[in-house]
Amino acid sequence: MDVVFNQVFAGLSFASILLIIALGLAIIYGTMGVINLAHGEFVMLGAYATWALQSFAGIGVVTALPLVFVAVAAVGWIIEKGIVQWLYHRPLDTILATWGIGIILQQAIRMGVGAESKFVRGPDWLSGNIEIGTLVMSNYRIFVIVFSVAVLTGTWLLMTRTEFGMKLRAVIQNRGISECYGIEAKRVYSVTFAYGAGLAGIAGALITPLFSTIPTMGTGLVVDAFLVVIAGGLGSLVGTAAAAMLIGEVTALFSIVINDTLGRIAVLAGIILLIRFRPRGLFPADTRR
Amino acid sequence: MKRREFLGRAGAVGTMGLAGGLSAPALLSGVGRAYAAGDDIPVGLLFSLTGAVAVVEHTLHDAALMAIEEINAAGGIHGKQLRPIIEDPASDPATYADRARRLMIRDKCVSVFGSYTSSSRQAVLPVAEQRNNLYWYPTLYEGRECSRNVMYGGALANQQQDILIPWLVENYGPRFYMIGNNYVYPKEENNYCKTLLKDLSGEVVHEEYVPMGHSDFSSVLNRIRAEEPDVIFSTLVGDSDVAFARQYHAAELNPEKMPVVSLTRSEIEVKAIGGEAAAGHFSSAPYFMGHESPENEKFVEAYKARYGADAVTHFVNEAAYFQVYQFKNAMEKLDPADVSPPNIRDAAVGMSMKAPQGEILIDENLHTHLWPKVAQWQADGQAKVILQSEERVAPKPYAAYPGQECTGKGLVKT
Amino acid sequence: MAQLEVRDLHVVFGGLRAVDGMTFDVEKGEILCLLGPNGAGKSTTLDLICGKTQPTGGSIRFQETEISQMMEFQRARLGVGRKFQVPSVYKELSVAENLSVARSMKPGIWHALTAPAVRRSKRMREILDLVGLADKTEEPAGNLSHGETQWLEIAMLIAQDSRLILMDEPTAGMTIQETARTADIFRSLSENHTLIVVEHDMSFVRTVADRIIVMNQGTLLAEGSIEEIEENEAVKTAYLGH
Amino acid sequence: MTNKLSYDIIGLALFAAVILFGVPAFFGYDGFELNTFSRYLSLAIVSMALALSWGTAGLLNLGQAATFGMGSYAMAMHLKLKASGEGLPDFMGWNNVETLPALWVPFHSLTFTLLAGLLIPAAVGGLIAIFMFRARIAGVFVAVITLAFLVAFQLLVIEQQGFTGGQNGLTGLAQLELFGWTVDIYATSFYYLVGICLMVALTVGLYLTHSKFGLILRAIREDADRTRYFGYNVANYQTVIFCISAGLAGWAGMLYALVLEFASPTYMSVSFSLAIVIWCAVGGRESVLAAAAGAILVNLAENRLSDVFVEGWHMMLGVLFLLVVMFMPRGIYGVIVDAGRALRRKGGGDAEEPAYDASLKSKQEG
Repeated sequence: MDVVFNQVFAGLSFASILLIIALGLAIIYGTMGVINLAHGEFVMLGAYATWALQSFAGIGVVTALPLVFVAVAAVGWIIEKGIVQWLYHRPLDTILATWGIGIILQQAIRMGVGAESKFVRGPDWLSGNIEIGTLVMSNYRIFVIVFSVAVLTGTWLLMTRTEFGMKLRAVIQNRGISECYGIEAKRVYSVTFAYGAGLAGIAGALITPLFSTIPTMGTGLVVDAFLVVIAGGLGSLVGTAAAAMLIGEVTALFSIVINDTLGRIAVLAGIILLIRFRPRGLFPADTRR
Repeated sequence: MKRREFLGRAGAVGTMGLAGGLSAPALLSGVGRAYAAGDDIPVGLLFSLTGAVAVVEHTLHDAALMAIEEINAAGGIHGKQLRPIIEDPASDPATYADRARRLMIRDKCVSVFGSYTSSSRQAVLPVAEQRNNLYWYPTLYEGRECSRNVMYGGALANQQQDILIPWLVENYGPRFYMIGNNYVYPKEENNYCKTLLKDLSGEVVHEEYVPMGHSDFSSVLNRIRAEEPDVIFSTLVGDSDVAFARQYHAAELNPEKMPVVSLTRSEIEVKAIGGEAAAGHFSSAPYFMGHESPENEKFVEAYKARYGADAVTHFVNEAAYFQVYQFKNAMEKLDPADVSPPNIRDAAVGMSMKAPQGEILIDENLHTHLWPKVAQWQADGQAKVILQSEERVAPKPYAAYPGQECTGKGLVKT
Repeated sequence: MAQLEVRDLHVVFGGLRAVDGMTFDVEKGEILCLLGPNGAGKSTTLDLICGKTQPTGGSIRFQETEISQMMEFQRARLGVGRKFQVPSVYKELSVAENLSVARSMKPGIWHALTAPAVRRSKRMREILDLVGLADKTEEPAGNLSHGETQWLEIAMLIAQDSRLILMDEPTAGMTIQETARTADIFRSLSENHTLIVVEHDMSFVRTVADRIIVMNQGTLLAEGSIEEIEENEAVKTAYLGH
Repeated sequence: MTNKLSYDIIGLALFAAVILFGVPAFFGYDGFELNTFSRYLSLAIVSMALALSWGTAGLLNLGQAATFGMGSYAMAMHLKLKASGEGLPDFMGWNNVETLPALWVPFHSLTFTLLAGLLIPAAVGGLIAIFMFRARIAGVFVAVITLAFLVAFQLLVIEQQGFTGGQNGLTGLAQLELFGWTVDIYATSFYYLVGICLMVALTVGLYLTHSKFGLILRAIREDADRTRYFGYNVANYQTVIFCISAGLAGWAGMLYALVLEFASPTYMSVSFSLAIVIWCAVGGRESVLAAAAGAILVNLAENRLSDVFVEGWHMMLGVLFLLVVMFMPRGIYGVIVDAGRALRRKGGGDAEEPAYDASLKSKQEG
């Protein structure tokens, strides 16, 4: 029974990481319909940015977060301006183009920084665990969970309470009409893409102390994050959060009932079925695209 | 069809590999030439310089190349220089097969040195056997193979575990938790460990395999907490091992109570893990960088001089290094007119030499007699050897399977 | 027996009763025009008949077969053809290819696997002559002018040879001459085909309609000949806003 | 149309001449070079198979590698059984499998194997297709579902070591015996075997694209709903092309396993699957000939350039691919078609053929 509680926590921890990655992806996909296969590489860039800040400037992971966000968002902005914006009318081709971007980013890191795993220290003040009976929770993981909820809330506020959010939703509803009202859809798209990339960067910064920092670290995560987005429903933040939770917990629980691999296969199969029978996801947003 | 003959470390230079291409003096074309009938001796280097296993294989490449250049600097073999032909199989089995063909068929190499993973060796094997060439494989592996075309330089299960397991049971206890990546090496090592544990009345409290590259070990650590084993017996490789070690450390589990004992963790993984997180855990291997011997001192010094002060040597690149010397010794025994892969193989059998780990010997089954050691990792990223086998241990590729033996005539079933 | 019998047809979209109890018959060879203000449910009625939308209640019988639960392609095979409001030809395909797709007497895969992409038949020639596209057969439809695109679409309907053709504003964007020519074609079509047409252009309706149904808020408001409708008080109130 | 058909026939003839006569002569019938080339030819088959579903029907199948892998495993299973004689394949013993799994038994038969390598992938492709297309899943969702299927399938193959050899795949295979002829993969005859397989596949592909079936698929690619109102059962059409494409991929996989003498789960990796997409896109997805040529060209370039630009090669591939997607969405084929048209316009003026520029705007998913 103890294992079950610990697994629930592990699932929550995995879900929180998935959530931050998926949020950026969900916003990009929900707004522009772009399947961004380079998203995993944005996560990777975030991790490397954190590593660079720590090893060359002595900045800790938590302090680095805003800097990493800005840095990766800038990369995202450039990529949107230079490449992605020309492909909005060809959604299938964005899959291919962003895959190409992913290869290039990975290779750039490999050639510039090296292929070997980099070491990033977690913050000292978050080391250690909280123990409640047999339940052991790592402080750092708790921090990641809290932080992901904060990011979710922040994004929600941004979407619903700010002028930018209003414009964004207007563009999602109907690009043509929004432009008639003087909203520059192109600008909104660029900012949104950059914001999504920035969130991926933050995710990368948060996971480096836990995982190994290597050029391919994002590739595996992006498939999972994608399934989260699609399972959650287009452009629905609540859906994305719920799907991340669901997938995180189901993966964690399956992994004790069967094993990690079969658990993952079962989750993948479940999501395929979900897409088949609820193509608009768990919580479809009330938008007609 | 210009070919890069002599690459140096182009791959590691980090900038465009263009430098490698330009530094290639186009020597003679190898097509249509008999083995080593020319002015030099073509040998293939088949280590991934790019892709997932490049981090490890590049160090093997470096060590092998260093040995080749040392030999050339000392005048070559029978006055002929070794000509390394470098191919990059990019960590992909299909590319290994393709590049191995280039080396063995097109370039007519007398031997090819290469690769780290089992799957890449398997990919090279068909062409090595079909062309009766010789593949020098420096990595520890799962055994149960008895090819006459592969020279195995790494440790086998019996060479890694025979002294290790009794010592662990005695010092830490009999309850083992087995964790490994999901492929043949971990399964075979665990099979062998289980036969040893049976005699020592140890038990396996849990055995599990995670996919290659798996990096979230929360569930595993939860189970470890619940089971409270005496020893965590790890055959995780590469990035999975790094992630596991980090998360073990972050979870504040105690290496004094539940040490992770790894068959695969070397200096190179510890460098990525960070010394602090690796400290207190154990590895079992025939070689560690900190091993004290004159040969090793020389090896480490030369390696650092060549590849930088923070470069590390480890139990696989040590083998990649000494295998080139084994090749040289065998070649020297042969009349230059008789050079052919099978003759090199036959000349190498029974030959002994002083390697950095100690004096080693090539068995007639083409595996190597080695010096098993157990070491504990220190916070500075180095291993301290705390247990060393008193005698050289013979390789038994079928140790876990009574009734089968690999001999000089191939596999014999008794 | 009427060719098409619609009985008490309903569809609800998220609380909105888009079509609310429509009942009408269409006789073979008839041209029926559907009129009504925007949002009256005219296009939705066509959608329900051709299968684009599934009804929430009621029945649709075409040639004595209940079709309201069938898939679109099954209805099409029975002889229900549809032309949409937005011109929908295949822009990437040539004119001849468009017609070949439309000519779907044998829509099965086996036939498709054994037939060439375009078979130049006499009938095809006739249709192309009729709509004046005979010299543009190899042209991709995307390169046609707006008017030509409309003609191509009508040609495709003729090629499809459906017994019942549902049309949504076929003359939208046409010049007066083109509209007149369309009216002629419709007249000639009605010899072998039944047409239901949603149209706003009253002069066009006057020329072609055998019968008119006026819809309002999803229900049938009035039904009859053009004269009867023009006299109808309820129509005047609802439609003309008096 | 007839014009297009005659161009394609000329193209096929040229292609056949180059592959069957030009290449062997150029390499002086050298066994090693032809062996390398036969690898490209088998990859050309899987690339042209993708062009059928992606280029013709607009269904981007990112799981093409899964069906390719199935074919390669089918062939490898037969050869592994042959190599094991009366006993069990060695890796089964390592995984404590005691009796030959039922799944393996029929692969003793060569006839069964050859059929299975074609039909099992086709059936699996068909099942996925029915599953997706009955629910009218289209556009990016097809890509995502097939990608997820690929990931799950590869995980399963690696996980089930006792049946599949796991990470290492199936190695230590026997040589194929085809009607008493022992296949030597370094022989010129083997090269011709693969070359002829490619030509047959291309002929099938060209036949399909020029039939009414191909026309209906292009109509579906452009507007699936409209096509339904003409009475075509769109889901069936999509399913059939998915089946054919998967079957051809399986056939290519069988040849590939022969050429490399092992089957590996890396044949089913995401990166391999996307590599197939790259070849197809570079050559030109609209034409099966161009897609096949794309596979050969990219692989040839990789072979020649990757050891000159060790690290840079991947970067170059990424950049090349990005440029193709952005500026040459119709691939090399598109460039040739446009150039040909420009030339004719300059020369004749009357034979003007309008541009298909809008042609690749895929429909946005609703």
